[in-house]
Amino acid sequence: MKRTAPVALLAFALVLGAFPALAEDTILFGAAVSLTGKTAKEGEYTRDGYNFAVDTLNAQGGINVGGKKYKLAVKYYDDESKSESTAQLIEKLINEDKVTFILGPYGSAPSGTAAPICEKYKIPMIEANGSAESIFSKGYKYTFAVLSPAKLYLKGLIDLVMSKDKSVKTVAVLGENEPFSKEVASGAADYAREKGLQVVYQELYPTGTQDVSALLTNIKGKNPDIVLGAGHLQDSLLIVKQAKDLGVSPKAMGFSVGPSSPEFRENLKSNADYIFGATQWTEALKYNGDDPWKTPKGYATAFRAKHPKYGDIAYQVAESSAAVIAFSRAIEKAGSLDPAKVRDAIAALDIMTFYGQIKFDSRGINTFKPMAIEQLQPDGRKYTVFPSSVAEKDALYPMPAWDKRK
Amino acid sequence: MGGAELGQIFVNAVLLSGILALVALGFSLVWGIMNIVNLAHGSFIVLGAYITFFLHELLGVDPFLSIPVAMVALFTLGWGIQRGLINQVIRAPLLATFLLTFGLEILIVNLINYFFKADVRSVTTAYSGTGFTLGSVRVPYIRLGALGISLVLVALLAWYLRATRVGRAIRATGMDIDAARLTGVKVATIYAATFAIGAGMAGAAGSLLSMIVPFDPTLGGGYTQRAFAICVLGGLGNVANVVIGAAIFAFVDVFVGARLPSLSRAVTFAILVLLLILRPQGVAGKRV
Amino acid sequence: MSALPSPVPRIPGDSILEARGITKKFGGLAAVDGIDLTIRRGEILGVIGPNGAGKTTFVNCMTGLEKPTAGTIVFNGQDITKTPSYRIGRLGMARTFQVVKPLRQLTVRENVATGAMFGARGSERSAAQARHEADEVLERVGLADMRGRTATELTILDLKRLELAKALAMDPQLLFLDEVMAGLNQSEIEKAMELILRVNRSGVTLFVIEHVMKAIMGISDRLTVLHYGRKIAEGNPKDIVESPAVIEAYLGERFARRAEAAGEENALIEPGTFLKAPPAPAGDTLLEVKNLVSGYGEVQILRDVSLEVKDKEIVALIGANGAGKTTLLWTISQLLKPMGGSVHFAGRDITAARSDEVVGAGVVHVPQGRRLFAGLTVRENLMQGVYLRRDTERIEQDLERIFSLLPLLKERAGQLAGRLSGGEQQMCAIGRGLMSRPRLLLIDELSLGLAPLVVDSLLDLITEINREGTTVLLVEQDVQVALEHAHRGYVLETGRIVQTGPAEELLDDPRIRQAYLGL
Amino acid sequence: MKKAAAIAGFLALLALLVALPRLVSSYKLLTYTRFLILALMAQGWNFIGGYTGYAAFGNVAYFGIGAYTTGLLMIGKWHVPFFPALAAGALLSALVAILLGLPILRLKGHYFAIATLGVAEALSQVADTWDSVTEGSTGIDLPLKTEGEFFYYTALGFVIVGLLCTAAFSRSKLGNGCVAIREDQDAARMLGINTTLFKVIAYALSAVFAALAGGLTAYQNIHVTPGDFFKIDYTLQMIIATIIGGAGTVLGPVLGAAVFQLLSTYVWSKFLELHPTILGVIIVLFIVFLPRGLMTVLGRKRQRGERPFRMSDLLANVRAHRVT
Repeated sequence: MKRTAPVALLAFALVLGAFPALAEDTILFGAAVSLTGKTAKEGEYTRDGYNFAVDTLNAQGGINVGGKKYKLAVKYYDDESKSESTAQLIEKLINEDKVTFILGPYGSAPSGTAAPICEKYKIPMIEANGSAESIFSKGYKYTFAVLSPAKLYLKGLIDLVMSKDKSVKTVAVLGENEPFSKEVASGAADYAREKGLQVVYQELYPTGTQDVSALLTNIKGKNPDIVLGAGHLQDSLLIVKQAKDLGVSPKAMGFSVGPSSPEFRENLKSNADYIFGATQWTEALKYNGDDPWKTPKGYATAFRAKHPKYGDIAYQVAESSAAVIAFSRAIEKAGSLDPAKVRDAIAALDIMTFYGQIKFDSRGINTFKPMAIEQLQPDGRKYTVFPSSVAEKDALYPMPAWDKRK
Repeated sequence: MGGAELGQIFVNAVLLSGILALVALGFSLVWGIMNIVNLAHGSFIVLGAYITFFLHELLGVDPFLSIPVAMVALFTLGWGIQRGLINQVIRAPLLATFLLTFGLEILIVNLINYFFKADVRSVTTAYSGTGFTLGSVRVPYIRLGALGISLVLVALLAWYLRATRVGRAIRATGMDIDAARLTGVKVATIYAATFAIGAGMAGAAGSLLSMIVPFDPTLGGGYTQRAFAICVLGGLGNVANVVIGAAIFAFVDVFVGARLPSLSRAVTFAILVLLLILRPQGVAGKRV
Repeated sequence: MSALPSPVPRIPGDSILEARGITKKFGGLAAVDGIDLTIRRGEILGVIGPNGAGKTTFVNCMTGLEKPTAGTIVFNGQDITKTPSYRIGRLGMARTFQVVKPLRQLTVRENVATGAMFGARGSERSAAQARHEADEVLERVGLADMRGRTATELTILDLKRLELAKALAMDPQLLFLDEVMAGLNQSEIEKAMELILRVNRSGVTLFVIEHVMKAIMGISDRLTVLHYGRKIAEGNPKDIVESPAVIEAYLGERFARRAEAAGEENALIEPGTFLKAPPAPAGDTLLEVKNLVSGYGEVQILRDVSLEVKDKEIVALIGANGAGKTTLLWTISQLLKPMGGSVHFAGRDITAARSDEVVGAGVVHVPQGRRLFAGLTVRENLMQGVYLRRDTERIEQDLERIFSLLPLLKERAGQLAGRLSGGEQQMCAIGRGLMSRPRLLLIDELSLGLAPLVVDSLLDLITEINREGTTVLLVEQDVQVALEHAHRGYVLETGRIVQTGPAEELLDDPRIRQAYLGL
Repeated sequence: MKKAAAIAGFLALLALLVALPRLVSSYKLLTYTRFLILALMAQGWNFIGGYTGYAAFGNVAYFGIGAYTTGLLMIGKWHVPFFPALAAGALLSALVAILLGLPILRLKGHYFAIATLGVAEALSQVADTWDSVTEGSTGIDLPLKTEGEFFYYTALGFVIVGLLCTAAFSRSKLGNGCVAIREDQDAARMLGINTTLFKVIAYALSAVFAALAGGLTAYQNIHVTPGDFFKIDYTLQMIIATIIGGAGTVLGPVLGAAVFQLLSTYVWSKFLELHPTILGVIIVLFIVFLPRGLMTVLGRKRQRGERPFRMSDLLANVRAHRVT
C-alpha cells in the first residue's frame, strides 16, 4: 500500500495532464491538416491561421456562451496530404480526443472525405481551404466553407481584362486534373464564353506533371490573348518558367493558386512580374468587420507582430482565422455547445469580418464574398488590382513579351 | 498541329530526353550491376536539387558550377548507405532490398521535409528562360545546357566503365561475381563504388532539375518511376541503352502530352507494358 | 544386393521410347548431333561419356525441357516431340537433375508429395493422399527420418536421394537418372546401386547417366556411349568398356593403345610411348594444404585433404567427377570458406584470408568453365587480370607477351569473350590468369570439352610458363593429359587423397584405370 | 492436449475480436478495421508474391477496380445492394487479372514488377479522365453508412475467410504447385505442374482479395477518387505487411499487417511531424534484421525439431545476406 500510493498519485497526475483540453471551461476544436507531404506548406498556413485566431480570442478572455466564458483550444493531426488519412483522423478527433467541433483540413480532396465523417457524427465543420463545390453537392448538413467557391476564382480576372481592353477575343485555360482545379478551370472557361470570348484551348493535365512544354507549345500556336492556369503553386511556377522558355507571351496571364503566396516571387524573381493571381483575401481589401481585428490591415499588422517571419500574408492564413471567427460567433449566437444548435446558428450566420462577408448558401458555401485579383508588379511588390473599388493600384496591361523586357 | 509546332515539340522532346537520361543513368547502373532497384534514387535527386539551391541562394554559386559539389556529396552519401545498409541485405530475396530502399526513400524525403520545410523552391538565375530562336522554334539556354551536361556525364560514365581499372572491375563484377573475385576484386568495395556513382549521377540530375522544375521534398518519387520505366524501355547492361530508353520515354511523353495531355501517362505506360511483353529484354538491351 | 526381387520378364523388341535423329543446337554448335536411341521396356540403359558429350542435353530434349532442333520422340507409341514438359511428366516420364533442383524452402515430404500430386497418377490423388504416398516413397529411398527437414538442410547424398524420390513419386514408367551417384563415397554408391536395381525390379524402365564406372557396369543391361554429341558405341557393358574407342574417349589415345597391348600376353610397349615430364625441380614447399574439410552449406565435399606443391612444380590433381577437385580449388582461393584444416602459401597462413588477399599473395585460379566476362572484350578480360597489380609500366609488355604466346587472342583482342570458341575461351582464361603474374596457377579442367589438338597446344603453353618459373596445380579428369605433363600427381576420390607419387608412376598404375573404368 | 490448448486460445482470441466493438472507441475500431483491410490485401498479395514468388507491384489496380465497381453499382441507376456490388467488383478484378496475367506472368523479377506497376498507373489515369463513367478526378460518392461495426465485422469475416483460404491453399495441390514454381520453375514443370495455369490462378486470387478490400474501403470512405484508390501506397503497404510478417506463410500477412498498421498509427499519434521518418527507420531495421519476416521468429515448425529463435540469429541474418 505504502508503495502503491505514490504510483497511484503519479498515474492520477498523468491522467489529468493527459487531457488538459477537457478542463471545464475550454472548447476543444479538432483539425487534421497536412504538415508533411504534397501540401505541407499550405497546411502550415492553415495551422498558423487557426492558432492565431484562437490565441487572439483567448487573449480577450475567450468567448461567451450562455453567459459563461470559454477558452478555445485546437487539437492537430497531420494527414500527410493524403485524404484517406483525413477521414481516419477526423474519426480519431471526434472519438478519442472528444473534440466538440471540427476545423477543416487543407484542400478540397481532404475536405471531401472529412465532410461525410462530420455528417456521420453530426459534428459541425467549418472549413477554410476546400472550395470545390463537389463537396457541397452531396447535401451534407454539417459542412460549411467560409471561402468563395472554386468556379469564381478567375472570374474577376476576365472582368478585369475586358474592362481594360475591349479587343480581347481568345482565352486558353489549362488545369490540373484534380477536383478543385478542375472546377476553377471549367468555371473560368464557362464565364469566358458567357462573356463572348472564344476559348481556343482547354485541357487538363495529370497531377504531378513535370513538363508542360507540349501544352504550352499548342497554346502558343493558338496565340490567345489570355492564358489562365488552374493548378497548384508548383504548376503555376512551372507554367511561367516554361512559358518564358518557349516565349509564350499573351496579353495577360493569371493563375488560381500561386501568385498570392510569397514563394511565387521568391521562385520566379522578376519573371513573376505582370502575372495576375486570384486571391480569397488580401490585406489591401477594405472590409470593416466586427471581429478582434476589424480590417484586413488590422489583421495583417496583428499577425505580423506575432509572426515576424511572414512577409505578406497568404490568404490561406486569413481564411483559416476567419473560419475560427465564424465558429465563435455562431457558438455565441447558439448560446450553447450543442452541435445541432451550433450547426443551425452557423447556417443562419451573416456577419461582416476582416475577411469579408461570411454567409452560407443552402449548400454551405460562402457565395457572398467576392474574389480579389492581385498582380505582381515590376517594383517587386504585389498589388490588389480588382475589384476596382478596393484596387490599390491600376493593373499593368498588357504584359510585355518576355524578350521585350530589360 | 502546324509544322512550326511539330518542330518545337520535337525540340522539347530532345531537350527532355537529355535530362531524363541523366535521371535514369545511376539507377540503371545500380540495377544492372548489383541487381538492385533503388527506390531511394529519387530522394538522391532531391538532395542534389537542394544542394544546388542552397549554394545558389546563400553563396550565390552559379547552379551549373554547383553540379560537381552535388555529385561529390551524393557520392559520399551513396558510399555510406551501401556499406552501412544495403550491403547487409544484398543477398536477401529481391523484395527485401526493394523495401529497404523504399524505407530509405521515406526516411530521406521526410528528413528533408523536416529540416527544409515543404516550401516549393527553384533556382532562378539572370539567364533563366532566356534562349535563342531557330526559325519559329525556341531553344532555352538552360535546357540546352542541361542536355549538354547530361550527354557529357553519360559519355564520361561510359568512358569510365570502359577504360578504367575500377570501371572494368565494376562491369566484370556485374557479369560474374565469383570470376571477378578470382581476379582479386573486393566485391563489397566495387558495389560501394557502383552505388556511390549511381547516387552521384542522381545528384547531378537533381542539380539540373532544380533549374528546370520547381521542386519540393516530394519531387523524387515521380522521377524514380520514370527511371524505372526508362531502364525497362532501353534495357540494362549498357550506358547507351539508357539514352535510347530516355529518348523513347521523352518522345512518347511529349507527343502524347501535346495531343491528349490528361492521358499522357496512361499511354506511356501502356506502351511500356506492350514493349515488355513483346521484348522483355528492352528495345536495345540484351536479356539480363 | 541379395534380397532383390526377380527381374520383370521382358517382351523382346518392345520399346518404351524411340528417339530418332535428335539434334539440339545452341547458337552454332550442336550439343546433341543426330542421336538415334531406343529404350526397351523394363531395361536399365546405362549412358556414359566424357563431360560435354551432350548426355544431359539429350535428357532435356527427351523430357521436353528443351525442344530439339530436329528429330522425333515417340513414347509408348505416342509422338511427344512437341508435348509441353508438364504433360510429359503426367504421361509417365520422370527425371532427376544432375545439378539437384530441390524445392528448397519445402520439407522433404512436401517435395516428394509435389511429385505424387502432379505425376502420372496425381489426378487420382488428393493432396493428403499424395502426402501419404510421399511417405511410402521416402521409406523406399531411405529418407523417412528426414521428412520433416527442409531441403536446404540435407547433405548431398540425401539431396540426390530426394531428387530420386521426387521422380519416383510421379509413378513413372520411364525414369531418367542424371548422375545420381556423383560425389558419393564407396558405401554410399553401393546403397545407391541397390536402390536403383530395386526401382527397376519394381517395373520402372531406367535411363542412367553415370560417371562412376563401377556403378554403371554393375547395374546396366545395356551401355550407350556418347561423345561430342554423337553415339559412338552401344551394347553389352563388358564389351563396351573394352572397346578402344571408349577407352580413348576417356583416357586418351596412347592410353588406349596401352590398353590393347595389355590385352595381348606380355606384349612389349615400345619406348617413348609416353612423353616423360621434366624431372621435378627441388624447390621448397609453396602451397601446403593440411587436413582440409570443406563443402557447401551443411554438405561436406572435402572430407580430409592434405597435399603440397613445391616451388616451380607442375602438380596434377586427378579424380572422377564429383570427387571434390573443384571444391578443393574453390576452397584454396577462398571462394568457399574452409570448415576445417589449414592452407598455407609461401609460409603464410591464408586459411581465413579474403579471396582478393589470396590473389594478392600470388595464387591465381583459372576456374572450371573459364568463367570469362562474356560482355567484355578479350583485351578487357586480360586486363581485368591485372586488377591488383601496381607495376603499371610492365603491364603493356606482359600483354604483348600473352599475345605472342597466344597469337589467336591477339587477332580476337577486340571481340566479346562470349563470342569465342571453347578453346579460345580457355586460352583467354589462362591468359587472364597469367596477367596477374601468379606464383601459383590453379587450373581447373584444362581440357574440358576441347579438341585434342587445342588441348595439346594449351599443355605446351603450361609447360612453357612453368619453365619460366610459374608453379602450376593442374586439375584434370583426363588422366593422360594431366600426368604426361606433371611432375607429381595426387588422386582424389570422394573427398580424400587416395594416392600420390611421381607422374609417370601413376601413369603406369593399373589402379588409375580402375578408378576410372571400374575394371 | 497441446492442440486443445491451441484451439482454446484461438477461440478466446476469436471471442475477443467479436466483442471488440463493445470494448473500444469507434476510432480504435476504425483503426482495427483498417488493419483488417490491410491484412486482407496482404493475404491476397501473399498468393502471388509470397507463395508463387512473383513481385506483383500493381495490385492496387484491383483495389481500385473493386472500389469503383462496387461504388458505381451502388449509386447511379442500379442501386445494387453492397454485397452483390462487392462480389461483382471481385469478379471483374479476377477477370482482368486473368486476361492481364496470361501475357505479363511470362515476365520475371523486376520486369514483372514494372509491368504490373505500369498497368496500375494506366488504369488510374483512365479512371481520372473517363468522366462519363467515373466522374473523373472529382470522384464518386457512395451512400452514407455510419455503423463502424458493420465494416469491422465484414472485414473481420473476410480476413477469417482469407485465413481459411490461405491455410487450405497452402495444403492444396494448387498451393504446393505454386510454391514449386517459386522455388524452381524447371523442376516444377518436370514434376508435371502446368506453371502458366497455376500462376494465373494465384494472380486472380490476389486480385479478388484486393478488390474486396477496395470495395469495403470505398463504402467506408464514401468518397472515391482515382487519386486515392489507385495510389501505389496501397500496393507498397500490402507488400510491406506481407514481408514484415513473412511471405509465403499462412499467418504472416495478418501478423505483418497488425504490426505495420498498429505501429504506424502509434507513431502517427505520437510524433506530429517526424512520424514518416520514424516509419522509414522501422522499415529499414526490419529488412536489415529480418529480411524474411517475423514468421522466421515465431513460425518455426515444431515437427522439424528446430531450436527456438535467439536474438543472435538477427545478426546471423545480417551475416547471411552480406557480401564482402
